[in-house]
Amino acid sequence: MLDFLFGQLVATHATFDVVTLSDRTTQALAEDPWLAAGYALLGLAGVGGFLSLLGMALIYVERKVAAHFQCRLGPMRVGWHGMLQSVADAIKLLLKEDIIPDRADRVLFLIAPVFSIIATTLGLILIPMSPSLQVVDLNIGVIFISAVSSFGVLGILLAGWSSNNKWSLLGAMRAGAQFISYEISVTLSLLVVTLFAGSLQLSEIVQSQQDGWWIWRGHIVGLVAFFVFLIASTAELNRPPFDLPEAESELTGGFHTEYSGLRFSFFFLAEFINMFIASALAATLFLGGWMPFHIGGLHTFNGLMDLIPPGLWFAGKTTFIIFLIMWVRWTFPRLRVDQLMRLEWKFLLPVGFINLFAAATLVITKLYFFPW
Amino acid sequence: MTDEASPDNKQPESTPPPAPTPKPAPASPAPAPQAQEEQVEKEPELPKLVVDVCATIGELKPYASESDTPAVEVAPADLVKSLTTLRDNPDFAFSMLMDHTAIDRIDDGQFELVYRLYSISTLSMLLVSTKIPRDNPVIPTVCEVWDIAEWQEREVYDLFGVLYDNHPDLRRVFLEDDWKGFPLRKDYEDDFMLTLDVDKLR
Amino acid sequence: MAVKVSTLDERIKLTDSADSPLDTQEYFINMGPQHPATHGVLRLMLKLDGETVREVIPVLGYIHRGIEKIGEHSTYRQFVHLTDRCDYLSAMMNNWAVSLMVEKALKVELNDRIEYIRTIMAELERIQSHMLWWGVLGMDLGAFTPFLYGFRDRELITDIFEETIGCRLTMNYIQPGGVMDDIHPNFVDRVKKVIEYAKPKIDEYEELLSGNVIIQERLRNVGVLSADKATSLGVTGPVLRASGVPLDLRRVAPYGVYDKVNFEVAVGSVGDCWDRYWVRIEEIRQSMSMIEQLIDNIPAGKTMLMKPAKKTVLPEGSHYAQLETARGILGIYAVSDGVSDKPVRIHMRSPNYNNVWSADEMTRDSRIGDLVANVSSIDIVVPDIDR
Amino acid sequence: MSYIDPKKSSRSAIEVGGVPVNIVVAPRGATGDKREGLLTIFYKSVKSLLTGMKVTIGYLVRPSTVVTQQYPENRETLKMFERFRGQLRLVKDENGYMNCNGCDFCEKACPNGSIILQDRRNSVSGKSELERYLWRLDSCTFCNACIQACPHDALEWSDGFEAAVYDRRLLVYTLNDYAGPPVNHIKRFKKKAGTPEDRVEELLATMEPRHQYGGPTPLSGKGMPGVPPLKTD
Amino acid sequence: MGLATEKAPEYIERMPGGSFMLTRMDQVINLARANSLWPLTFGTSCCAIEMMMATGASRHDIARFGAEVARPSPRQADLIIIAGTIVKRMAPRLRTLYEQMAEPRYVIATGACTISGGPFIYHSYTTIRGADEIIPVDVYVPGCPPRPEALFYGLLTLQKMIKSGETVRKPGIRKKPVLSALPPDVSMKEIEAQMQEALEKDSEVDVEKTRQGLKWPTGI
Repeated sequence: MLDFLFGQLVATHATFDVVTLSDRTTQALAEDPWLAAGYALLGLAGVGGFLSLLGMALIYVERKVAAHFQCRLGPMRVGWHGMLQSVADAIKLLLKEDIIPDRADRVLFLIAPVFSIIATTLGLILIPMSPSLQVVDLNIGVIFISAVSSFGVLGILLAGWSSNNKWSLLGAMRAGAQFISYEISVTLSLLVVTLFAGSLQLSEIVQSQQDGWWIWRGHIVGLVAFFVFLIASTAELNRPPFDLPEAESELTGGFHTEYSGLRFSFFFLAEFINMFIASALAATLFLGGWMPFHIGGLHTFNGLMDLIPPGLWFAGKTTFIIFLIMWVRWTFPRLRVDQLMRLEWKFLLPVGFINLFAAATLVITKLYFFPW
Repeated sequence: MTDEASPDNKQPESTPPPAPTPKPAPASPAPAPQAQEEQVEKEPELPKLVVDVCATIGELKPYASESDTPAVEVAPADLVKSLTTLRDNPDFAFSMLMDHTAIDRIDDGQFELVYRLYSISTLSMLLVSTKIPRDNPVIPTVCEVWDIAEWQEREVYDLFGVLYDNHPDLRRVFLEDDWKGFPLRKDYEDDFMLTLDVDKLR
Repeated sequence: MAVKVSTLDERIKLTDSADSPLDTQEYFINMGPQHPATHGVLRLMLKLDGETVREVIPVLGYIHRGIEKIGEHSTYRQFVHLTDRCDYLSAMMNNWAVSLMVEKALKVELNDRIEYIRTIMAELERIQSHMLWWGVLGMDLGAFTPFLYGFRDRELITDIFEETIGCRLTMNYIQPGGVMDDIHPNFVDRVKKVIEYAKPKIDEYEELLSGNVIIQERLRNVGVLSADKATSLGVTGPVLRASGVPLDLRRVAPYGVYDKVNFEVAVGSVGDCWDRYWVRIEEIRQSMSMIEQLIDNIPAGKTMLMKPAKKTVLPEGSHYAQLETARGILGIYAVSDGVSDKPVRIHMRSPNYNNVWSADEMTRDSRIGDLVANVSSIDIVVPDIDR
Repeated sequence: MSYIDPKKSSRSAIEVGGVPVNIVVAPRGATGDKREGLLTIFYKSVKSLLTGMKVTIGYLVRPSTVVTQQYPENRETLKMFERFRGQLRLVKDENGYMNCNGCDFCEKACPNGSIILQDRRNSVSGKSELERYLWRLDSCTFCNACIQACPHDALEWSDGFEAAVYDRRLLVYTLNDYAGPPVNHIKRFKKKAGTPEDRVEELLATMEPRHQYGGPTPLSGKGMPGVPPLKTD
Repeated sequence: MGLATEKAPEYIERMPGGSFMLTRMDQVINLARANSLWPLTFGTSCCAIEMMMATGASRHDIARFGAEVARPSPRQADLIIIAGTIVKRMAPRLRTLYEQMAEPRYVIATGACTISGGPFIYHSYTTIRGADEIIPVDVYVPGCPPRPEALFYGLLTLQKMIKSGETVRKPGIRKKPVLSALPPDVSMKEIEAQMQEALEKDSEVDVEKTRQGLKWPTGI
């Protein structure tokens, strides 16, 4: 069972074997159906538990980090240094009265948060956290993630529409416009990496970085794509400085203004899980995912790096990007809605396109391999 | 002011039970003596600004009562015209309507409306006062002269019930639209309002 | 009666102009009275066309407490403590305005100690007010951290107040005839320490917000108020100065000891949010330099020249005094009958009441986000508008 | 589109209404010929963003900058300023006698009737004295007017700020521990020539204890027309 | 959601011997609620600044209590800290805000204006004399404005109340009688008499008895 955490540690870095949970299930199905059922159950429970635990942890971390950015302490009184603060919040939200406004469109109002959380969960199962910690490894992984994350905005739109509140509607419309715009940039920067790696499968993209991560192996192109991805996906996440759909000082909470209790917590949770997915994706595509820090050719060095388990590499990289996003959030003011659009259509989109062409050129000329 | 007759010098222990008076009690309605003397001295001389303004604009007269700023009076009918001149005349250039409010002179049956003009170029201030009857409080608006007048007049309407002719948007500003009465009038009555009567509290 | 009185419902009626199906329809939306961006209970009716604000109609009165009516039933000394509750961020200056009015009317000559203390206190109050405004502006524009930095530094100034006065916000300190208490023995040291601490912090503010390109984009050429329009709208204070009119009563009509200190009046050139922003930041610096000039030279003397328990009767007639608060010119207008120790009429010419109406002029045909920036850059305190 | 350097303000001296005024004019972005190129602006913009991030990370990595005081935990060490206006109390001497003789000055000075005094005539000395000193903490504005007006230094502030309660009526305090003569009445009565000891005893016997929460709220609102009442249990 | 917790105590009583877990559960729920009070961003005047000092400012930092998540929408808030004067025009809005909140909801009234009308009790034609005439108030924090520490003490008082089982309160129903919100068959006078009685009972002291254990010395 240890290989779940460490992968199959081998001396030469070239042979990480990718075994996903779905693979295990399929294999086991032939031999022992009970084992297969066990794996499937493990996957379900794992994803569900991971989802809520991760959400609570991220919320706690965000509150603590924000507090220390601001010279204060943050939650201190529930558990040691407020560790259980998120638990208290979760219990409270769970047991809070559930209000459905009188004039709201009842059905849509009820399913909107479920949309959000489902989209999030679907994204989560594709992330390769270590060679053997991945639920499904689709061969069109990148496209799939991109597709299901767009699904989430449907939830937001529905929430805004069904609340029968002008602020909510305004927020939802903003979210829709923002999401559609920035999705282009995200896809463009994803394409750069798929061009480099020659695959849409996330595990293969990770494998392709065994001589170096795309962020530096792709010359400037990889770096630019990384930053474009980071900016655009922050915008997709509705995180400050792009939090216009829920801008507190403008729209009093935007699309989720009318939501209370558990349903509100779905949105809350989805927001933080989405942040994790975006960070994990950035880490996977540009920073090598679970792939240790390798420099092509330096076998001793690479071997040393392999001693650190891939799961830790993944966690470290993701944490770093999450921290980056939080850091940006607690520093910058928000953009105005037209500036947001201008940033996308006049800056990020041209940059993305040029970058894609440059990437294509690099791939054709094989310059990107950069072997030293 | 001086410090004579401080309560410290009295013997407050000997206060009578019902309502001990705090001090030698100027129960007689008389203002402080110094102030009275100064008023007598001040009255004859008029500030230069008032003289100038009255000389230029015929409708204006020096202010009849006491004021610490240069003040003039005008009839309601001439108000807009003279205020426009005061604003446009480069000698005065009262480009700012600092303040506009009303005083309820209930004994005279009049509202006194006060326009406080301020000139940024000469840094002088002029008080223009006009009086309208209490039972028919209508006066032309000066919205055309200064933009802010629109809202200052709305405030006066809200609290005093002065009606402004030709005002573009005359409605209450602080109180609800269906509020009865005008609270800053002296004869305003309200069940909701409580009066502080120290003796009654016991 | 020929004069027509309208109501709010009539005012917000939409003109149905959607003739062709391609026309967009305007709609009204309510911002406030409970809204994070309206700084209390200001209510703004917005006529929107999509995201574009066509008209802003401030609806006031959600904290109208009838202070002028209460003032007619209280003595001047009691009225001072009511002014604390109007513009609570310029409480010192409000107190000072009433005191100034009473002292002018009674021709009380104050000694230098009182004037020095008052000036230093007022400038400290101005600094803390601007610091708070800076933080709140950051929060309104979506940056939460400046809010806390502003509050963190402001807290040190409230400590100064608390040490000398015992209160942090509504102090009732400057009284007709002097100040309530003499300054605390630690006062001078503490003020010096705070100024020393706060100076680099202002640079840090600039690094964090002023220099930030997003803030500049959010503020520049947003909510332009021309000098003519500003004068006609009667706005005062930093808002007027940002439009390029260097009207600062501290300089042009000095009271207190402002004629003994050197300082520069910060003005803008365009009258947009950026100018208003920068003017306030510069005013913090100027206030600090003023305090530095004054703090070592506080002369000795009595701190209260009028007996508090003595009946204060103003001479008959109208009395007016004005001064520059953190938000503009505050005028106290009192009419006395010469007999009673209570005024016949007392009126506050509050800077915020005049300033708030410029929001419409600034915001027309811009975005909701700009509205938030505009309202924030006017720096309103709602209880002072409503009184 | 340009970048404004907030430090680049310009200074000049002008005259307003005959008064010389030194002004500082707010910086604006470079325009016209001095306009910067796009790359310069981009560079400056990115730099400005990074500067901001440097400031915030500076606080994160230095835990010593945390200024938080943890109130309930630091309760033992928490010290208010000596002039802090926490709660009003009557000054008592070391024997527990108060200075206040119920002279009413504070009640008159109070702007909103937060102080309500009842006095009575002492049956022994025949002097007026305090019966009950009601202080409405629920409406007190801590304006210090009472203390300022008091001719006997009978009032002072204490630093207790923990006064939160579940019921508003508990915020009406009786400040005096007893109803009876103040300390200087007693002193004077004793000094009066030929006062026998039992007369003093008799005077002291007129003192009656008073409980802290001493009276009904003297004022209760009348509700508000237009707002329907809430249901009660 | 609200329904389940409202019904919970009844189940507990019906379960012979099995109530332990649910009571424990109840305690946990109360603890969670007490430690996760998200306030509504609502402030009308001066007290709001001190409230912001408490909630926002780093020096005091209400985040330690888990209460820094100020929600602009009443739907997601648990707690209104009424900070500042409530006037007639605002009162219906305050009621609306309260009604929009989801149960369980708590109210803290800070400052003199909110508790009683403060400096504006007399001669004011708009000020409501006490926010408890509009909505039920759980904790009163006096002061003008109260220090942040005083507000924290109020918050702790509220937490104490929640922990001791105030979780189950029917929506819209207030516990304490307030003069304006009388049931139809009770007259104002009765309530006043009750109050008088209660308070007099509270302050009733046996003079003779107290004199025997005299606090102050008889000699001087």
